[in-house]
Amino acid sequence: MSKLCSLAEAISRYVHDGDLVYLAGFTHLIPFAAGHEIIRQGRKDLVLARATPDLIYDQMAAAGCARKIIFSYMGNPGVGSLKVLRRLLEAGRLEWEEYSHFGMITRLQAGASGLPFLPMNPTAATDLEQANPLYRRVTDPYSGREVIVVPPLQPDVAVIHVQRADARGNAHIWGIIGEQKEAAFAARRVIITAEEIVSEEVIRSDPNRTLIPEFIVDAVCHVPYCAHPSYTQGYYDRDNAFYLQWDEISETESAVQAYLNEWIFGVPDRNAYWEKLGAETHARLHVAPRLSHPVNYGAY
Amino acid sequence: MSKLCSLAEAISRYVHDGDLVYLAGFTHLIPFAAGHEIIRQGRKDLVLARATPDLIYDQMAAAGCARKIIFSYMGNPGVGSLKVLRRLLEAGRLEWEEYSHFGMITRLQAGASGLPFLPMNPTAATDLEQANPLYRRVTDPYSGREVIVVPPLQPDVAVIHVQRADARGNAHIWGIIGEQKEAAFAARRVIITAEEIVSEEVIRSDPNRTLIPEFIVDAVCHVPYCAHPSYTQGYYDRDNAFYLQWDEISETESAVQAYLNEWIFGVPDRNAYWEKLGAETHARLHVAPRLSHPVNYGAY
Amino acid sequence: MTELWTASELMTINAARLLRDGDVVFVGVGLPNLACNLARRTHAPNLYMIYEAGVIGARPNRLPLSIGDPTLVSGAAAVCSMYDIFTLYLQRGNVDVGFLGGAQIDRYGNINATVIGEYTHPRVRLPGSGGSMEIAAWANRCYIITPHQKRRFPERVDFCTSAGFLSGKGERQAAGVRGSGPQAVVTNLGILEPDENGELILTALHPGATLADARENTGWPLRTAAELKETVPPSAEELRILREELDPQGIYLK
Amino acid sequence: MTELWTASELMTINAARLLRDGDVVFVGVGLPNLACNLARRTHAPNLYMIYEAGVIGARPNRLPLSIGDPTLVSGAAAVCSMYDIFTLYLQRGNVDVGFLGGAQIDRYGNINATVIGEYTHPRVRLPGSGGSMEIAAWANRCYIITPHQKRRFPERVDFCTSAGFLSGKGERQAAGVRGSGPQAVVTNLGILEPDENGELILTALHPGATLADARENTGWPLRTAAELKETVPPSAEELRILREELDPQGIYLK
Repeated sequence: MSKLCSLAEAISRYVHDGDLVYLAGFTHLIPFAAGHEIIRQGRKDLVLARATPDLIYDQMAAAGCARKIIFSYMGNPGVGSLKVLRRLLEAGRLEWEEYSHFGMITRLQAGASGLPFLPMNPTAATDLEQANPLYRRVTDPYSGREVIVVPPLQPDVAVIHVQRADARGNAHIWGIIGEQKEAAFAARRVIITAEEIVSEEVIRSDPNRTLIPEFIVDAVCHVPYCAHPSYTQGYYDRDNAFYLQWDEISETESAVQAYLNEWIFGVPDRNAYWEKLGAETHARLHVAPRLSHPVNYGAY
Repeated sequence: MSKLCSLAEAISRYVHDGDLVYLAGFTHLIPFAAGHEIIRQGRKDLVLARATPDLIYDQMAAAGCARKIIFSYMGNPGVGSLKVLRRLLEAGRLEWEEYSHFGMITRLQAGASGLPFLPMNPTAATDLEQANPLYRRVTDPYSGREVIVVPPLQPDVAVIHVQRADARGNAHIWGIIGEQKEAAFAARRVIITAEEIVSEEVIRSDPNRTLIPEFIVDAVCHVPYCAHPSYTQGYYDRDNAFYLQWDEISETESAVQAYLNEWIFGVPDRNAYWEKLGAETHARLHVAPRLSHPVNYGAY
Repeated sequence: MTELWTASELMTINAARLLRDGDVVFVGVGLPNLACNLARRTHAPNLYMIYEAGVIGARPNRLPLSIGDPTLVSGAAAVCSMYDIFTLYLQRGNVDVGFLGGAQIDRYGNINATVIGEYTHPRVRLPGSGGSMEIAAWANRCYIITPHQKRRFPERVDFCTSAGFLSGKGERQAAGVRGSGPQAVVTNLGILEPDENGELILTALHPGATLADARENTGWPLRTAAELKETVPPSAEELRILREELDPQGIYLK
Repeated sequence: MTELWTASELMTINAARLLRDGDVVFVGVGLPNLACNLARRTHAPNLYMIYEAGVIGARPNRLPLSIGDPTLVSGAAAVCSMYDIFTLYLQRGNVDVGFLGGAQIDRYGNINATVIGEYTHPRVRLPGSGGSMEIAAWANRCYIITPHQKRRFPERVDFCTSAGFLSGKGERQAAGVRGSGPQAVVTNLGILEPDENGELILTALHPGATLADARENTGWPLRTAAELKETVPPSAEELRILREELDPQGIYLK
C-alpha cells in the first residue's frame, strides 16, 4: 500500500498541537523542510526533543511552536551557541529537560525496545542527575553496585529523513545513522521524508541497508534537499556557511523574524526554498559521486 | 597492521583449554572450520556458548572438547534434535546453562556494552527463571513493577565468520547478522574467518556495512567455505542434505566417531575438506549472483 | 475422515484462515510458514512475515527449509540483528501474531518445549525455548498447530516453557504481559479456543471428526463450546496452492 | 612569548605529543582533531580516530568543520549508530583517549560545559554535556586543551558536567568509573597534570611563559611539580604539517 503524500499533508495529518516531536538526525539528515512546514502550519505547544537541537529547533522556538525542549547538546555544531534557545532559557521563557548524549539516546533505545527503563554505568558527575528527576538509580542484583537508569522516550511523532525509500516506507539510510532507527521505532507515528522514491526492487536488492520497515511508517514524502542546511550523504554537502550566517542572524529577534518571513513563510514548500537558494549555492553544495562496491546476496 | 594468519595458528594462539568459546552465527555463517580445527587441536574443558548449538557443538561435544554448554535452542534447525548433546544431557555427562533466545542475546548485548545487567519485560513463564539462578529480578523505579534481568556474557574468545574483511580485520557482513556484532564486542579475543580478504578500499567504499572494526580483532584468517554445512549468503547454499544426514549419523556413537575420523581428523584443513566434498556437492551448493544496487557516499 | 487431504494440509488451511489481512506475523518454518504463504495468496495479501532470524518482509522464491534459509533474505524488505528483532519488533509490540509449538500443550494453553520429566534429570531433553517464551508473552495473538494426541495434551505441562493462561486468565493478566495469549489450537481433529477463564475448549470439529475422537485424545476432561461448529472443508483452490505452489515436493505436507 | 607560532598551534602540537601510537581516540572537531591528525603524521601513524557521531577510523580528505562532516564518513572504516558508539565503543572500554573542553575547569579537573550561575536560573546557558559526561568517565585517559584564563580556571566549577577527580582522587575511585580521569590540561602557557591527590599542578611551561603568568591566570593557588619542565618548542615540521596540510585556511589555528 502506497503511503506517498505531500509533506504538507503529512504534517497536517500527523503532527498535532501539544505533540512530543522528534525530528531525527545527528548533524546528518536533519529534516529542515519538515520543521519549516510545521512552522508554516502554525503548530503550538510542541515538546521538541532532539539530542542536538541544531538550527531547526532554534527556528521552531523562534516561531513560537515550542513549549518545552528535551536535549543533550544545545549548540550550533562547529560554531557556538544556539542563541534563540539560549535567550529563551536564560529568560525563563521555555521549559527544558536535559541529558547527556548517552542518556538521551538510551531513552530512545528504551522507547524503541518497549522497556520501562535502561541502565547506564555511573559517570561520577552527579549534578545533572540531581537537576533532572527522571534520572534514577537501580541496584545491580549481581554486584550490589548502582547503575543510573532513564525511562523510555516515546515521541508522538518522529520525522526521519532518508536517502531512498519505496512508496510503502521501507527506507535505506547510509552515512551517519545517529538515532534514526531508534527514534522511528520509539515513536507512535512516523513520517519518512526521502531524497528519492525508488522501486521496491532497489530496496529489496539490499535488505541489510533497510533501517526502517514499512509497517511502522505512516507517511512517505518525496522531499529532495529536505535536509539543507544540514546534508544528505552522497546527495549534497553541509552548508557550513549558513551555519555561520545563522550565528549572526540569531543575534537579534528582528533578524530572526525577517529570516522566518523570507525563507519559511515566504516560500510555499521545499522546492521553492531550494530554487530561491540559487545556482551558486547549488553548485557550492554539489558533490561528485563515490559509489560503494556492491555485494552479492545470491539468487536463492 | 596485518593480522592475517592461518586458522590453525589463530586457534593455537587464541583458544585455550577451559575457555568460554562463542562460535557465532544464527543458522548463517557458522564457522564450522574453526570448530573442526579446535577438535583437531584437542582442546579440552571448553564452555561452549551459542544461542543455537547447531551441528558444530554436537560435533565438538562428541570429540570431548566440552565441559559445559550455554544455549537457548538445542535443536538441529529444520530437522529435530541434536542427538549427541541430548544424550550427554540426559546422561548427566555435560553441564548446561539455559536461556530463551532473547535472554541469551541480551546477555551478549550486556557483555558487548560493558553493562552489569540488562532488563527484559516479564514473560509470565517462570520455570526457566527458577531453574537458572542467573536470571534475576529488578524493580522498575518508575512504575514499581518488576523486570527480568540477565548478567553480561563475555566470552574468552569469539570466532566470527564474514563475507569479506581487510587484512586488519575490518569486516563486512550481510544477510542474517544474528548476534555476530554483539559476540565480537562482548569477547576478550576475536578471530575473524573470511570468505574473501579484500583491499581496504573495498571495505572503506561502504563503511555502514562494516559490523566489526579492526581494533577489536586479534586474527584474520582466509577460510573459503568455512561455514559448510551452514552457508555464506551470496557465496554458497546451506547443505540441508547434510543436516538431514547428521540426524542419522548422530543416532550412534560409532557413526559419530567415524564421521569425526574421516571428515575432521582425516583432513588437514578446510581446503582439503572442501575438495573431499567433491564436485557434485560443490555444484549443488552453487548459487547464481544477485547484486545489491550500489549507494553513493559522495567524494567529499 | 475423508482422504481428500492430509492431516497436515487440513491443519495448515485452518491455521491460514485465522490470519487477518495486514497482520504482522512472527513465522516459524514448516506448517506456520505454509499457512502464512497460503493466507497471502488467498484472503490476506498484505500479510507481513517476519522471522526470528531477523528477516522482515521475506518473499522466498523456494520453500524455506530452516529458520535461517538464505532464500528468506534475498529479496526481503529488511534484515536486522537478533537483539533488534526481539526488542524493536517483538517487545515493542509490533508483532500481531506468533505461531507456537511444543511437545506438550496443557488445559490452559501453556506449552512445554523444554523437558519431559525433571528439569535437572531429564527423561527426554527437548530443544528448549528458542524465541517462544517471548513470542507467547508479547505477540498480540498466538496460534498453535499440533496433532491431537493424548500425550501432547496433558492436564498440566511438565515444564512451562511459554505461558498460556497459567492456571487461568486472571493469573496471566496479573503477570502483566502485553499479548493476549493463545487464541486457537488447530489440530487434525478440530479447533480449541480459550473460554473466558482461559481453559482450552473444543469450538469446532473438522468434517468427519467426532467429539469422541477429540475427548479420547485429550488429557483433561475436554469441554465444548455451547455451539460446536464444523470447519469449512479445504477448498480445491487452497489445496492447489499448497500442493502445486508452496510445497510441491511434499516436504511438510505428506 | 615569541611569535613564531600562535597559541592555538602551540597547544595543538603539545596535545599531539601526548598521544601514543595505537591509541584509539574519541575525537572532537577543532584543535583535538588537528592534534590527532598531526600525531598520525608524526610519531603515531597507527592512531585510530573515532567520532561520537558514530564514525570509526575516519580518513578525512578535507578539514572537518563539524562533528558530523560528511568527509569523515567517505572512506571511513565503519559507521555505527550513536547508541552503539556509546555502548560498544565507549562504555565497553574500547576508547583509550578522550578530548574534553568546557567553559570552566577546576582545581580537580572537573569540567563545566552546562551553565554559569544557577542551573534553574542560568546567568549564561552553555551547550551542555553532549558526549562529555561519559567520555570523562570511561575513556582510559582524558586530555583538555584550553586557553589559560582565570575565569576558565575557578577553584570550583559552578556545575560539574564531567567528572575530573571530584574533590580528590579518592572520591573518583570510590565512584567506580573505569577511566583514569584527566591526565593533562594543555594551555597556551604550559601543561597542568594531576598530582597524587588529583589536584592540577603546573608540570611544564612553554618556552617564554613564566610561572607568574600561570599563577596570575589560575583561580586557585597553583602549585608546581618538584621539577618544573620546559616544553620542547614546536618543530618546523610540526608547524609545516599544521599550516600546509591540516588547516591551510587557518580556520582553527589563527
